[in-house]
Amino acid sequence: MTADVQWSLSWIRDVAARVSERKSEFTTLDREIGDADHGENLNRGFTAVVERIDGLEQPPGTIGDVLKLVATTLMSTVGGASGPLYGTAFLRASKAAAVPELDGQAASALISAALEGVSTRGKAVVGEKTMIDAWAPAAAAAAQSAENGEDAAQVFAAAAQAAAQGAEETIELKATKGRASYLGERSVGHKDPGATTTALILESAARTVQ
Amino acid sequence: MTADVQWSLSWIRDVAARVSERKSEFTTLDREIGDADHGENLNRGFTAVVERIDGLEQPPGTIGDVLKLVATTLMSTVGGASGPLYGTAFLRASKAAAVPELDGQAASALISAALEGVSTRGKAVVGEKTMIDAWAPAAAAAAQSAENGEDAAQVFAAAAQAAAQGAEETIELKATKGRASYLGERSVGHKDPGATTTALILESAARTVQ
Amino acid sequence: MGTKVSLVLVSHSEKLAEGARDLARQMASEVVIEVAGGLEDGSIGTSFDRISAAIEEAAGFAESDEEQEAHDVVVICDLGSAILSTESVLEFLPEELVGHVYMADAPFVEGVIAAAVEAESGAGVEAVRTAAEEARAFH
Amino acid sequence: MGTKVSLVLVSHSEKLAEGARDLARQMASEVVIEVAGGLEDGSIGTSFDRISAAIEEAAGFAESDEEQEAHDVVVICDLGSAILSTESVLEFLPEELVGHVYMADAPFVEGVIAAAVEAESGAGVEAVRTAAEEARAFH
Ligand SMILES: Nc1ncnc2c1ncn2[C@@H]1O[C@H](COP(=O)(O)OP(=O)(O)O)[C@@H](O)[C@H]1O
Ligand SMILES: Nc1ncnc2c1ncn2[C@@H]1O[C@H](COP(=O)(O)OP(=O)(O)O)[C@@H](O)[C@H]1O
Ligand SMILES: [Mg+2]
Ligand SMILES: [Mg+2]
Ligand SMILES: [Mg+2]
Ligand SMILES: [Mg+2]
Repeated sequence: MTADVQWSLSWIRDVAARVSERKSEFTTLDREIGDADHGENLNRGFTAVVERIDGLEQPPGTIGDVLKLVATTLMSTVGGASGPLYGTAFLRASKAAAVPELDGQAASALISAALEGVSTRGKAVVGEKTMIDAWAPAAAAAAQSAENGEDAAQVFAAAAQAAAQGAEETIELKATKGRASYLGERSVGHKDPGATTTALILESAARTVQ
Repeated sequence: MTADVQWSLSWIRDVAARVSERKSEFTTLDREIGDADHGENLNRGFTAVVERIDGLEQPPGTIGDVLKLVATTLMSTVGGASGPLYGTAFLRASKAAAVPELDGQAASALISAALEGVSTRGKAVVGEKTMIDAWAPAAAAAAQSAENGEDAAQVFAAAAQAAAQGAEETIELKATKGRASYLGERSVGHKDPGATTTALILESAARTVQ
Repeated sequence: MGTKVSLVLVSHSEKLAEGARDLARQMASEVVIEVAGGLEDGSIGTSFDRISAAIEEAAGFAESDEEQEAHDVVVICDLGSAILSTESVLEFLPEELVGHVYMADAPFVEGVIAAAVEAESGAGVEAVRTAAEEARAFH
Repeated sequence: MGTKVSLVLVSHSEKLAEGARDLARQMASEVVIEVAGGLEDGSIGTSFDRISAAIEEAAGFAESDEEQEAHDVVVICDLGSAILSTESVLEFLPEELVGHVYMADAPFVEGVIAAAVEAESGAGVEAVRTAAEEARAFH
């Protein structure tokens, strides 16, 4: 599949399906260092997104249109920090992807825009044990891949791989932003839920674009 | 009337009657610089006190017994800062007045003990626009009167007069303790409700002992 | 404007928001205080739609008859994620409210009471926000 | 003791106390959190009897079968008059609870959450109180 509008719908449907499958895993992570709702939050959000996609009268014209629908739906349905964070990420991404199809450069731009959205909203930097620790390496790997002339599929694959590794590496970090910062040192040794779901989102992008 | 157990019951009944009459005046003062409940708070408290006095099976043996009943009843029924403050005042006073009758020295000791109770509980000092600004001059005037060899009636009269003047002088003060401190400079120009009711309590003592 | 600054309390819990409003109203009976507490189904979380609605209501925008200018609004949030949600709402603010909505970085209950008392006095929006941000427990 | 420190939330408003407990419980599901909110008739204020009962309950004293030692309790209050009321209650504390009840001077909501998270980890009473007192809004 090329990274076109149809793909963007498949991507988001795939995210929704995986979130639903794995929601208790995410909630369990959030129980350790948060308030035990990240799985339910995202599942509520992506369930609403799929409902809205199903209800579309016309097929969206650009990838940006799809991502904007995702953004506004997550913002108003997630109910936790990840709502405005992913909402802003998809909103910025939608502006960067106001096109019917992505090449490698555009795929990289989409991911950078998402990172920029999360950073603007959450004001976290790398190393604070948040989803930034997945988005930032993902954006860097995507930029590298695009610079090497790779296509959208390769760019998303590189990003997904870097996000997964970034999420894994949050285990060793001490949280200084978000709810987990209440735990201070005791947050070390646990994987960040938001970084974990960021890896899922990019993994779905890579898988569906193959 | 001598300042005996019978007097102490009359005193407290008189306070209850006056508070009931003037409660809207106190609530109005508290509306200006607080939360508009001081009249209701004290009225609820003294109404309960009178009920408990009415329900006594045996006449109390000492003035301290009466004041202890007042103390514990105010503490559990007033519902605002003045509950623990007057509660502690009457509790300390009850210990200082574990006798069937007061002479001038004992009347002064009762008032000093009440002041000490309010200070301990509220940690306010003179000049912070609280009931301390009535209790402190009252205790000083009472001590002076007792030292001059005056009797309990004269001691309470001196205390009442000083408390009334102290309450009046709270108008010019800026609140730095209690709720009124939320208003900062804007608390100036209003009379403190607690200082006003302190003056009432001592006025009742003086009036009933004549 | 002459109108008092309004407050919006954004909380993860409806009870918490309403309880804070009840306390603040005791000391500031005339200030408009709107709450956005919890999710639509009553569970814990923050709702974009409730926050938007509360802000528009507090700004007097819901009942606005065209001409009227929006009131200034100070928003006080209970936790970081309430702040993030409110910030997203502010990105989508109706044109007429832009420049009228300020967020205070304050301890929730203490900030709400201090802001309400300040607003009740007729103070401007910056003073109200500052009062919230400087709020400490009063003893 | 091995048992977690318990919390008591003293508020002028029942809703406020319950809302703060709901938030804290999300992050600390095992900590015992008792509330003393409002007056008996539901109006705004603090009740000596409710505060006493909540403290005894939190200390595990209500159901105590003689032998058992009291749990440590940290009390967090919403306003100055709640602190004064709680201090009066402490003067009349049952013998068995003396030395087990600590007051924290903390912003209410933020202090409650920080204390609950600390208590959930099994920390001692001084650490729980310190967590409350050092609590700031987390963003
Ligand atoms: N300021 C922030 N910047 C970036 N990410 C954040 C921030 N605060 C929280 N997060 C992310 O949000 C995740 C928690 O999301 P969620 O559980 O849905 O929200 P909440 O914490 O409100 O319950 C965290 O694991 C973290 O990755
Ligand atoms: N820390 C304090 N020390 C002494 N007096 C105080 C203190 N705080 C409040 N007061 C007194 O209590 C009065 C208010 O009582 P009340 O209205 O019954 O309580 P609340 O402020 O809780 O509503 C004030 O007018 C003041 O005189
Ligand atoms: Mg969560
Ligand atoms: Mg949450
Ligand atoms: Mg009052
Ligand atoms: Mg009150």
